[in-house]
This record gives sequence, structure tokens and C-alpha cells, in this order.
Amino acid sequence: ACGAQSGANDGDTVKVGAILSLSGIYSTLGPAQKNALTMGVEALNKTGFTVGGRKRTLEISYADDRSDAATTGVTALREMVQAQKIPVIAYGLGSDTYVPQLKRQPIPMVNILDSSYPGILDLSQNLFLTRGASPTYVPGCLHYAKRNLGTKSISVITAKGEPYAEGLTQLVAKSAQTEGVAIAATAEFPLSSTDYSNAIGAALAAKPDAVYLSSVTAVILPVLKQLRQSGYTGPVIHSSGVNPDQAEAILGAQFDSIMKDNYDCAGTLPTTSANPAAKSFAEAYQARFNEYPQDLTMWAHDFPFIVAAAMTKADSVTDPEKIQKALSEITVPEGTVSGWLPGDGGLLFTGRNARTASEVTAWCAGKRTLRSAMVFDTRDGAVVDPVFPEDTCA
Amino acid sequence: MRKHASALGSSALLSVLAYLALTGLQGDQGQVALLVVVWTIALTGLNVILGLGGYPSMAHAAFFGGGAYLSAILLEKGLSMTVAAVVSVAAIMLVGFLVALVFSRTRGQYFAIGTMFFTAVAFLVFTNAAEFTGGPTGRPVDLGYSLDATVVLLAVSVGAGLAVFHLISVSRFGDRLRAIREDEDLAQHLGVPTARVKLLAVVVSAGFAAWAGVLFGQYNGVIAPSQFTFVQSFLMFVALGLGGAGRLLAPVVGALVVIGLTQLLNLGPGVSQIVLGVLFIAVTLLAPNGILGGITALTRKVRRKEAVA
Amino acid sequence: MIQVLVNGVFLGCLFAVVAVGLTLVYGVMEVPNFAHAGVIVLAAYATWSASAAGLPFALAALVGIACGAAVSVLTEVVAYRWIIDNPAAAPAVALGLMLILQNTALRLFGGEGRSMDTPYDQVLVEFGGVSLSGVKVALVVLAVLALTALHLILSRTSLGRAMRAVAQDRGAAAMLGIPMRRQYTLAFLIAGLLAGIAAVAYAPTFQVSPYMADEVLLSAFVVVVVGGLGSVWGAVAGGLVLGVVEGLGSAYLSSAYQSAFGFLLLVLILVLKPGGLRGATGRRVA
Amino acid sequence: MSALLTVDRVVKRFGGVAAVDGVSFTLDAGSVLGLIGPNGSGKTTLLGVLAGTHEPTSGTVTLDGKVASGKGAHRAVHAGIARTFQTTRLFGSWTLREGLRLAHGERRGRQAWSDDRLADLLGLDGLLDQPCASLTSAAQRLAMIALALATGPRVLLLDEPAVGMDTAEAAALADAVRRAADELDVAVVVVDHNMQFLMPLADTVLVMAAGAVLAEGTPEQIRADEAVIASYLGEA
Amino acid sequence: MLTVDNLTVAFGPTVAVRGVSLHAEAGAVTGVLGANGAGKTSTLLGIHNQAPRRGGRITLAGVDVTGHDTGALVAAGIALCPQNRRLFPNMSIEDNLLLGAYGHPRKVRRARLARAYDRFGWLRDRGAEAAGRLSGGQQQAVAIARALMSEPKLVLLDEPSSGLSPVAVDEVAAILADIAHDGTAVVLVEQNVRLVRHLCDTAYVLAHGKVAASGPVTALLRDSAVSDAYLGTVH
Ligand SMILES: Nc1ncnc2c1ncn2[C@@H]1O[C@H](COP(=O)(O)OP(=O)(O)OP(=O)(O)O)[C@@H](O)[C@H]1O
Ligand SMILES: Nc1ncnc2c1ncn2[C@@H]1O[C@H](COP(=O)(O)OP(=O)(O)OP(=O)(O)O)[C@@H](O)[C@H]1O
Ligand SMILES: CC(C)C[C@H](N)C(=O)O
Ligand SMILES: [Mg+2]
Ligand SMILES: [Mg+2]
Repeated sequence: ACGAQSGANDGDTVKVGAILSLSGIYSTLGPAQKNALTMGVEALNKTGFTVGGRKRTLEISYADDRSDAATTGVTALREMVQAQKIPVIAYGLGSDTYVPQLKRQPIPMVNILDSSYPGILDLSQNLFLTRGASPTYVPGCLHYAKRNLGTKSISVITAKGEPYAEGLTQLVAKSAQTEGVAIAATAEFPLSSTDYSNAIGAALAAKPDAVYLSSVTAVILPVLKQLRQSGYTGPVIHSSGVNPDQAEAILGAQFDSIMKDNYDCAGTLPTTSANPAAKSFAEAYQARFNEYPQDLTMWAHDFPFIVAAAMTKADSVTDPEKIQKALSEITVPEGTVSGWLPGDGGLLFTGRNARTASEVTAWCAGKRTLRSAMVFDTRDGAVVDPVFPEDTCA
Repeated sequence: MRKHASALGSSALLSVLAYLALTGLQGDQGQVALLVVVWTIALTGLNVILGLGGYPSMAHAAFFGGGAYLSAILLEKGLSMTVAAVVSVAAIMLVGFLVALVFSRTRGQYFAIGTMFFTAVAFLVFTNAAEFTGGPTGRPVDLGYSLDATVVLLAVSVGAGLAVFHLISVSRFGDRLRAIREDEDLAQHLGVPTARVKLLAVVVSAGFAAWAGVLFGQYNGVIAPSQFTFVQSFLMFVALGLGGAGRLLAPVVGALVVIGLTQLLNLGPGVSQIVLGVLFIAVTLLAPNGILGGITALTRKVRRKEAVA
Repeated sequence: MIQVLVNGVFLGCLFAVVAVGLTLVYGVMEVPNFAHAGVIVLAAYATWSASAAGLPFALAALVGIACGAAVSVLTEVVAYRWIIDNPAAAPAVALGLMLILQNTALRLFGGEGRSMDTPYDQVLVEFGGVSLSGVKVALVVLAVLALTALHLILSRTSLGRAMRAVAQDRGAAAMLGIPMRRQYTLAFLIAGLLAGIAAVAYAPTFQVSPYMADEVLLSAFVVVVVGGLGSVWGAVAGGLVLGVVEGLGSAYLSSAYQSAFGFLLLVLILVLKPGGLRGATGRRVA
Repeated sequence: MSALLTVDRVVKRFGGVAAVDGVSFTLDAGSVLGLIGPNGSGKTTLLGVLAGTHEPTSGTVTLDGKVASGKGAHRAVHAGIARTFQTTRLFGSWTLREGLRLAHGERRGRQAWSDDRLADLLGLDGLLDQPCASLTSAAQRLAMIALALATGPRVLLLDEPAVGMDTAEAAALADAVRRAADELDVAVVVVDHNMQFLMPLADTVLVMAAGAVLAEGTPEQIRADEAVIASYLGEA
Repeated sequence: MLTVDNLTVAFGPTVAVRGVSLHAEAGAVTGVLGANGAGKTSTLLGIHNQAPRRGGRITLAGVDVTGHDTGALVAAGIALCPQNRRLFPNMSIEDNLLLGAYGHPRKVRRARLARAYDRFGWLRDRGAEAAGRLSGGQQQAVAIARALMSEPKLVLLDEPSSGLSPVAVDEVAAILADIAHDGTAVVLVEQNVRLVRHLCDTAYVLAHGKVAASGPVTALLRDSAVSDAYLGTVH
């Protein structure tokens, strides 16, 4: 049924897809990505891009996977591929569930979010990842905890069955060993639960110096709240990329006291970045959406530029195969803000993975903001070149 | 005789329609076609225990999911598709047997809630036994047959399922089930071995659901726990009721209405669901015996009026 | 061990409050009231909004409870009332209502969880080595008060007797001159108040979200069956048993399968007593 | 020839109370036993034990030398014991003919009257194709008997079949029951408080009081029994 | 006490009662007889506003109560003892009885309960038992007792003797005679002609939803045309 694609992108406007988690448990992620994509498209279309001698503008067709890629996401993918004949798609979660459909009808899919471990790139040749996966930033958590917080033992609480969470927990165990931090206890709670007292009880019973919460923002903040309610006041570390707006929305009026002594290791934030492009993007984003931009907004913002570069290189706006091949060949495009660490020959993707630097951020008590606590890169599971910026909270 | 002919004829016709829909529709519409077909097969099984027997089984989504997961796992383990399918369906029928055994002495809402909770537990297993099921985000399913063969199987199963239902319905087994629905104690005192009949009905319905699950997994290529929640059981139950439980074509009508509405209403998050809720209530209030029951009543009324005029 | 038991009791109280609302409505109308989840959700959001608008917590809680009662009564007036003579239609209507209520909340407040703040958020009650957060203590206290009051109403007053009568045989109750409509409305009113109390009591620990009541509702249905449909004391006893069983199971065996332990309990009870712990006592055949 | 039905020291307790407390009797094919006794004396419960509705606490019921008690109602029906209920019980939305088809299906090859003959003898002509719920209360009681007879019973247990019937209707019913006993060789146990109906019909009468047998004999003997008059029949 | 004027009751297409008029005096037992399906039950239900009334007027002690809902009728003093008892099987016998006096003050309810126990002594020990556990005849007795709990001005009894042993029928007859003596109007629907003869002064014979004959009981029962045609009495 596939064959040559026609009908979709023969005009001057090129349509590509984005399947995002606009609602459901990952809805702390999707809407921000959509915002950033919108900004990216606008920025790109100011000048446009040229393919086949014609000037083109980009348009994105959005779909909500309702945080349920296997059901809603796959349906959206089919609709885009089969009915709308879209040649390339940006997406967040659910890589493995898209694989059967990719086998039946291959198109390049660019992931702008999923850093879970083990990584998604082995699943299919059609997948690209625009960020450093969790192995590039989890070691920073332990390194920072040991060095700056004096943590000798840590308890880990995991959202069972949530792939990102389970990957994080494995990585924490590895890095803890590397750094010489003891795992005091590991506890799990089922993803659907609302009462975490068992997991919290088990984690605290081991009297750890710090607690690591494994999972995404919407899942771990309620745990954090119950953790504080049960009397724990020590440091809390995670890799969820929570921003102050979300903290306030999810934690309620006491968010500041709950977020005190919170540390987050993840991709670099545009707000704390030294990169001027990122900084001005952060300001524009904040001004426009009245919202604190997370790390993932930068990758979303850059997606339109990546697509444009690939289409230009492929000299096609319709052929998925050519576009996919071109993706592996493009260098870091002009106008992007993520601060990519280019590979050999300045290529954006090395092994279909584009890399960025990582960062530990800390909550500024009473300030409703985050500060950069450590910027670093990782090699072979260990932190390299850590930089400790001055404390901007004070 | 004429009754058999029309029932079997319409079953065959529906197979053809199913084939045309599955091959002709793409994307969102294709997904609707797939789900309607799969639900029709599953609901035909539910129509045995619920429609004929009056037992509100809420275990259907669990059987459905069980068939899908089990066949996917067996296929991955290297079994041939045919073997994987047969073993899965048989195993789920066995599970159905056990479920029926446990709840065989409960009635009405007790049975409903018991089986509903069974589905909730099945969901926990689908979610938590991640090494087999892929966990909460689901797992891909390899194609056992070709896609074309799967489509043919789906289409054939629709008609064959309905034909089987028709034969059950006119058999003594059907009579016994209907008697149980009307008054189980009385049925027992007229010699109906109610426990055995119910057991058989649950097993048959589980078989249908499991087979539907196998085909769904094959065609969809991915399965996830969210597709097999107790709310799905509940939706299936409602679909059959909206169609007109106990009637041959209730599964088709119910699947069309519920799937059609849930998939095609696209009014933004929340709003579609609200409209869906309103529609459920409206249909229930307007046609208390289901849409088919309502149509029957309506045509009878019209005929009577014509006769008078 | 004791800590786990105490947690189980907390869960049990929550289940009981929700289950009693279900059993009451079931008793009177034979409706498996899935919409109860929606009522809890809206009550919780009402409290949250009132609180966000600056009302002191106690007042906000009252607003929430009142909202629960109002929504519950509304479901009876606009929907359930019309299917009184057709209990088979109840599940479809219940599902419809649940979709409407939950998604109204989704529409109005979005899908992310919200946090409810209380004055006793940071309170930690400790006795004999067991510690329980203030919010949980508050829930237990509220549950005990509400259920005791309800018990007194149902068992000691003619109103309660009439409600039970309507529950058993509407026609016969009507013949005795018991006003039906009022009993239905009353049952939904009480159920709504209980839903409101449940919402206010547990939202501070958990999150306020459109799906906050799904799992609790499922457990509450199990409680209703364990305790015997239509039996208030059964629901209380069943709630506590279920809470403790699930609490123990999830603490010592597997937290992921928490509700599965409830299922085992359910299976056990239904196999031994198909009518529940306190099932119908009348004859089936006479 | 040994009796068709033998009831041997049957006891049925509910909680602590013995509703049936050691009842024994035998019954031959083709004969009609009248079972009477004050309200609450255990008649319905006894029928329930015979029909497999209740499991006896102790004692046995044998049919043709085979133990028939304690195996559940459907096994009793398959063995040839059918009952009716004190309060009417029918498949309300079914027609009587549909009900009869079901019952015939469970007959296990024993002989029974055809639908038309049943309707004719029980005075249900013309009602076979009406929904049972729309029948008058007397017709419903008769329909219940028709269903029981359609299972081809060898023992038929009737619980107050003549309730709500006037004298003529009751007499017609008695006639039909008699024919069943004579033509089909069915043994009948009939409970009723209507003496005008019961006494002419019964070959023997068994009187229960407080779960036990108070007296047994021909209708004439029972009518004259002082104890029965005092506790049950009254002065009339 | 009660005057029914031209009452018509229909269930959809089935017209069960076609213009029945009858009158019941305080202090007397008024019989209503008729073959099965004659419309006796429907008449009582029509009076009690429990069946769809198509026409007619109902007056209680001179007050027009046509169309009043059952609650109001009960409050006005009409009690019904329905065919088939309609007890609440899972509630205690005591609760069943107390419900008969719904709407009366607590003290009154308790006093009436004591009275019911006086009438049916064997009930007293079993008050806490579930009503559904009683035998059929015992339940009938409870149903009668429940109807009397409100000490009604008018009580409608639908075949109260059904399922009662002959001795128990005599007891009930004595009770009915008693309350009639105390000034209650009793309407008695019966198949048991003996009971009617014993208790009633006047009676109505219904056939096909209409009053086929009425008058003093002795005269009615003596008239063999009436008896044969409508009451199926065998002489
Ligand atoms: N399921 C039960 N649970 C408890 N007690 C019961 C049950 N069934 C019957 N009984 C009791 O057993 C006794 C006998 O009841 P049964 O119905 O057999 O009497 P009966 O002789 O048929 O009376 P009637 O003439 O009034 O129908 C009664 O006291 C009754 O309360
Ligand atoms: N709810 C109903 N729906 C339809 N028809 C009914 C209903 N109730 C009664 N009927 C019909 O109305 C007619 C009169 O019935 P009713 O019960 O009043 O008679 P009855 O004199 O009380 O008879 P019985 O002696 O059997 O109690 C009958 O033909 C009956 O079938
Ligand atoms: C209203 C009813 C549901 C009350 C319940 N039957 C009880 O146990 O008191
Ligand atoms: Mg009896
Ligand atoms: Mg009547």
C-alpha cells in the first residue's frame, strides 16, 4: 500500500507531524514542547528554506497521544502516515510501540524527549534522538550529592513499570557504585497508586542521607509531597526536569518549603545557559507563555530547523527514505538554540543521536526559581569536566 | 428455516462488509473499522453470557487482553502463529472456566463486581509483569501471518462468530441460558443444571474474546494495558446493552455506536467524552431495550398504524 | 507492623466512606453508581478552587462537601430518576454520568494533579512509635464521625427504616405511603455528602485530579460486595478488612499488586458466602 | 411392590430451629398425599427437601430405591421430582409455550402430556402464547403446574396450588391432578389449606405440626382426629 | 366512609376495571367477590392510587381524595394489605410492622407494635428475625398486622385468608370483626366465600371489571344465579 508518496507536500508549505503528550500523566511535557515547536516554526519560517529550488515554509500537524502511545499514539501515527502521507514526525514517548508500524511503513521519527535507559535507538533504524540520554546526566546526581551535599547513602523510590523511572533507578545504582555512595534502600510504588506511604516508609526506614525519586514530574511530585508530609527534611534528588510553575501547580501553596533542598540532574536549562541563543530563546519563551522553560523546550524549538536542513539536503519534501538518509548527514543547523555538542565532521547526529551537555540544578528557596549547580559531561559513566557556577540564588 | 437463512445470510454479508471496510479505510477511519470488527467478534461472545444468560460479565476485557498478550508472547517465543493462537484461546477459555467456577454461585451485581475486579487484577498483571507484557506502556506484537491474511481472518471471524451465536441461540443451550436470565431458581427447578450452563457460557464467551484479542494484537501491532481496563469491560457491557443484548446483531450495532462515537467524536480533550456520556444516557433513556429493540418496537408501531389506516 | 496496620486502617476508613455512599444508592435504586467517582472529583475541585480563591480551609471544605451533595442529587434528578423501572439500563447511565463528571473536571481544571493545602498539612501525629500524618488522622476522624452519624440515622430513625424499605421493595414501600422520590433524593444527598467528605479528607494526601477516585472507587465496590450490597455496616466492616489486607499485602508482598490482595479476599469471601459477609437473608425460593 | 418415594426421618434445620423434625412416610406411584398443618409447621420446607431445594440436615429421600435428596434441584428434576412454589414463579416475559419447551427439554425421555393436552386439562386453552406475566393469578398458578408436569415427573409436589381459586376452579384443578396420578402414574404430594379442595383429592393425608408428623390417615380419619381439629381444622 | 364512583382502571390496552361504584360503611365489613381476573385487586389498587386510574371519583368521609397520591391517602387513613403480602423480606419483622405506621410519632408506633404483638402472640419472640424467613402463612399474618399498624379509618384487604390455615383464618376473622366493631371501615376482597358470609353484611360481586351484583351477603349467596355465574360456588 505504500509506494511513492504524493499528494501531501507538493505545495510551498511542507507539513510534518508531531505526536506529543498533551494530556495524561506526561502532560507536564507535551504542552511545553508544543509551545517551543510553535516558536521554532515561526523562527524558521521568517526566512523559510529552499528545497528543489522552491522556497518553502513549514507547518506542523499536532496529535495528542494522551500519554498512551500504544493506543492513541499509534492511531495518530497511522493517520499521519497512511491518510495524511506525512514524511517525518517528531514525537516524545512510546518508541517501542511505534516500531511495528514503522516496519510496515517506514518513515523517520525524531524523538525530542525520550532519554530513558536502555535507549530507544536500538529499536529501529528509523528513530533519531535529539538529546543526551539519561546515562549522560544521572552520574551527575550522584557526583554532586557526594561532593556537595556530603551524601554517603541514598534511598531510591521508583515508579514501578514506568520505563523512564526503571532506567533511572538502574543508572543510579551504577553511578552510586562508581561514586562510592551506598544505596540505603530501594522502594517501589505502582504507577497508578495514590498512597505512597509504604514506599516512603521503606525508603526512610534505612535512614538515608538523601532520597532519589525516579520518574517524571507529574509522578514524583505527589510522592515528594507525601515524603515531606511524613516528616523527611533531607535533600531530594531527581531527574524529572520540574520547573517552578509545575511545582506550584502540583504541590500547592506549600511548594516552596516542599521544594527546599531539591536537586535535579538533567539537560541544561535555557534559563541558566551561557549560550546567548538559548538565553534569548528562554526570555522570549517566558515572555510569550508566562512559563519557565524546561530543558526539553530547546530540542523542540530546534526540530523545525533540523527537518528543514534534512529536506534541503535530501532535496525532497515527500520522500521519507531520502529525508532519513539526509538526517544522518546534516551538520548542526543555523538558528538552533540547544547548544549541540557536534560529532566528527560537525555532524549533528552520531549514531542517530545528537548530544547536549548536562546540568544539576538546585531549587532557590524563597525565590521561585532554579539555579545551575553543576554543568558537566559524562564519559564511560563518570562525570567529566564538572563546572560549578556561582550560587545565583543568593 | 427462513429464520436460519436470514441469520446466516446477514452474518455472511457482514463478513463481506468487514472485509471491504478493513481494506478500504485508512488512518483514523481504518482504526475505527478495525476496532468495530474486533469488538463485534468479542461482543458476540459477551452476547452469550450477558445477552442470553443475563450475567453481567465484566471479565471480557481481561479475556480479550489475555488472548492478545498470550498470543504475542507465544509468537515471540517461536511458536507458529496457528499454534500460538490456538494455545492462547484455549488457555483463556481455561481461565474463563476458573473465573466462572469462583463466581458461579454469585449473581447479578455480585457477579458483575467480582468479574470486574478480576479484570482489574488482569490489568495489574499486564502492567506489572513487564518482562512478558512490556509493562504499562505496552509492547509490540510481531506479525504471525501476513497482514492480508489477518484481514481475511478478521472478516471471516465476524460472520462465523455471528453464525455460531445464532446456532447457540436456537439450541437448547440457548433456551437454558435464557431461562437462567429470566429466573435462575425456577430454571433449576425445571431441571436446568444452572451451574454447568453458566460455566459453559463463560467459557464460550472467553473463547470469543480471546480470539478477538489475538486478531487485534496481530493487526494493531501493539498492545498495552490501557486497552484492557475494567472501563473497557464496562464499555463492552454498555455497547451490548445499547445494541440490544441477546439479539444477533447487537454486537455489530453496539460496536458501531460505541467505537464510532469514542473514536470519531473529536471535539477536544474532555468535550468528546462529555458528549459521549450524554449520548449514552440519551440512547438508554430513549431506547431502553437497546437500539435494535427500539427499532423493532418502532417498526411494530408503524405497522400497526398502517394497519389501522 | 503496627505502622502498616495503621496505614491499613486509614485506607479502610477511606474505602468505607466511599463504599457506604455506593451501597446506599445501590440499596435504594439498584444503581452501580460509577458516577460517584465523578462526584468525589468535583467536590475535591470545588474545595481546591474555593481554597485557591482565598477561603479558609474549613469553609472551602464545606463548599466542597456541599458541591458533592449537589452534584450527587443532580445525577439523580437528571438521569437516574428516569430509569427507576429499568435497572438494566443503570450501568450505561452510570458510565455516561461518570464520563460527563470526570471530563467536566478535566475540561475545567486540566489533567494535571493539583495539591490541596490544609492547615494540618505539616502536622505529624506520633504515638507509641507509630506516626501518621495529620491529613490521615483527619480522614480517620471524619470517617468515624460521618459513619456513626449515618448509622444512627439509618438504624434509629423512621427515615432510615423507610429508606431500607424502599431499598427492598419499592412497590411495597409505595403502598405503605412512603414517599419514594424523597427517599431517592435523600439517598443521593447522603451519598453526595459522604463523597464530599471523602474528597476533602483524602485530597490533601493524594492529588486532586480528574482520575483521583478511580482506584478508590474500584476498591469501594469490592467493599460493597464483601460487606453485602445495601448494607452499611457491612460496608464499614468490609472497608476496614480490605484496607488492612491491602495494606499488609502491599507492604510485605508486592505494592504493585496491592489491589490483587483485595481480589483474593473477594474471591475467598464470595466462594464461602456468595451473598457477601452480610448478604441477603431472605429466602430465594418459597 | 415397594413404594416409589420413601422419606426417611428427614430433618431440616435453619440455624438452631428444626423446621422439619424427623418426618417419614412412603408414597406409591399414582397416589395423592395431602399434606396439611398449621402455618409454619414445615410443609413448604419438607417439599423443598424432597425437591432438592434444600439439603436435608439429616435423613434421606429415596426415589425407586435411589437416594434423591441433597443433590440440588436440577438433579431432582432429572430424577423425576418436580415442584411448584407457594408464591407464583414463572418466566414472566416468556409465553407458556416457551416455558414448556424448556421443561420438555429436561424430561429425560419420561412420558408427559403434550402442550395442548396440558393446556386442555388445566384449563389454559388459548393462553399458551401469552406472556406469563399477563395471565391472571389463578392462570399463573396453573401455568406453574403445567411447567412442572412438562418435566415428566414421577413425583409432583404442589405447594398450595389452589390459593386464590374459587370453588369451581379448585375442583377443576383437583380433577387435573387426579388425572395426572391416574394416567401418568405420578405420585403427588399436595399442600393446601383449602379443605374443600384437598380432602376429596387426597388418598391419604399427612398432618404436620411443629416440623413433625402429627397424624396420618385417610381424609375421613383426619377430619375426625381431635388433635388435628384442635390445632388446625378449627370448629368449622 | 368510602365512596367509589365510576372507577375505571386500565393497564395500557387492558381495561381491568370498568366503571365500578361501591360504598363502604364505617364499622362494617364490605365484601368484594368475583372470579379470577374480575378486577378486584385492580379496584383496590385504583382506590389506593397504585394503579393507573382512567376515570372515576373517590371520596373518603365526604372528602374528595381522587388523584391524591398514596402517601396522602395513607395519611388520610386508608391502609392496604396487598395481595401476595409484599413484606420486606430482608428486614426484621419488627421493622416491617413499624413501617406500617410510617409517619406516625415514635410513641404511637411503639404502642401499636405492642398491640400487634398482642394480636399475634407468636410474633413477639420472632420480632428480630428477617421477615423473609417466615412461612407463607406467617408472612400473611404479618402483612395483615402491618396494615393495621396505622389504625386506619379504612382498611383494604386483598385476599387476607390466602395461605392461612383454617384456624388462622378464624383468628383473622375475629380480628377483623373486632376492628370493624371499633368503627373501622373494612373492605374485604376474598375468594373464601365462607369468610365473607361470616364477616360481611353487604358485598359486591365483580365480573369482567364491572359490578355484576351487589347487596346483602345473605341474599347474594342465596341467589344461585349469582353464585353459579360469578362465584363458582358448588352447592
Ligand atoms: N430459609 C429459612 N430460614 C430460616 N427459617 C426458615 C427458613 N425457611 C423456613 N423457615 C422456618 O421454618 C418454619 C417452617 O416453615 P415452612 O415454610 O416450611 O412452613 P409451612 O408449613 O409451609 O407454613 P405455611 O402453611 O404458612 O406455608 C417456619 O417457622 C419458618 O420461619
Ligand atoms: N399490572 C398489570 N398489567 C396488565 N394487566 C393487568 C395488570 N394487573 C392486572 N391486570 C389484568 O387486569 C385484569 C384484572 O386483574 P385483577 O388482578 O384486578 O383481578 P382480581 O379480581 O384481583 O383477580 P385474582 O382473583 O386473580 O386476584 C386481569 O385480566 C389482569 O390480567
Ligand atoms: C438504605 C440501606 C442501603 C441501608 C442498609 N440496608 C443498612 O444496612 O442499614
Ligand atoms: Mg408453606
Ligand atoms: Mg386479585
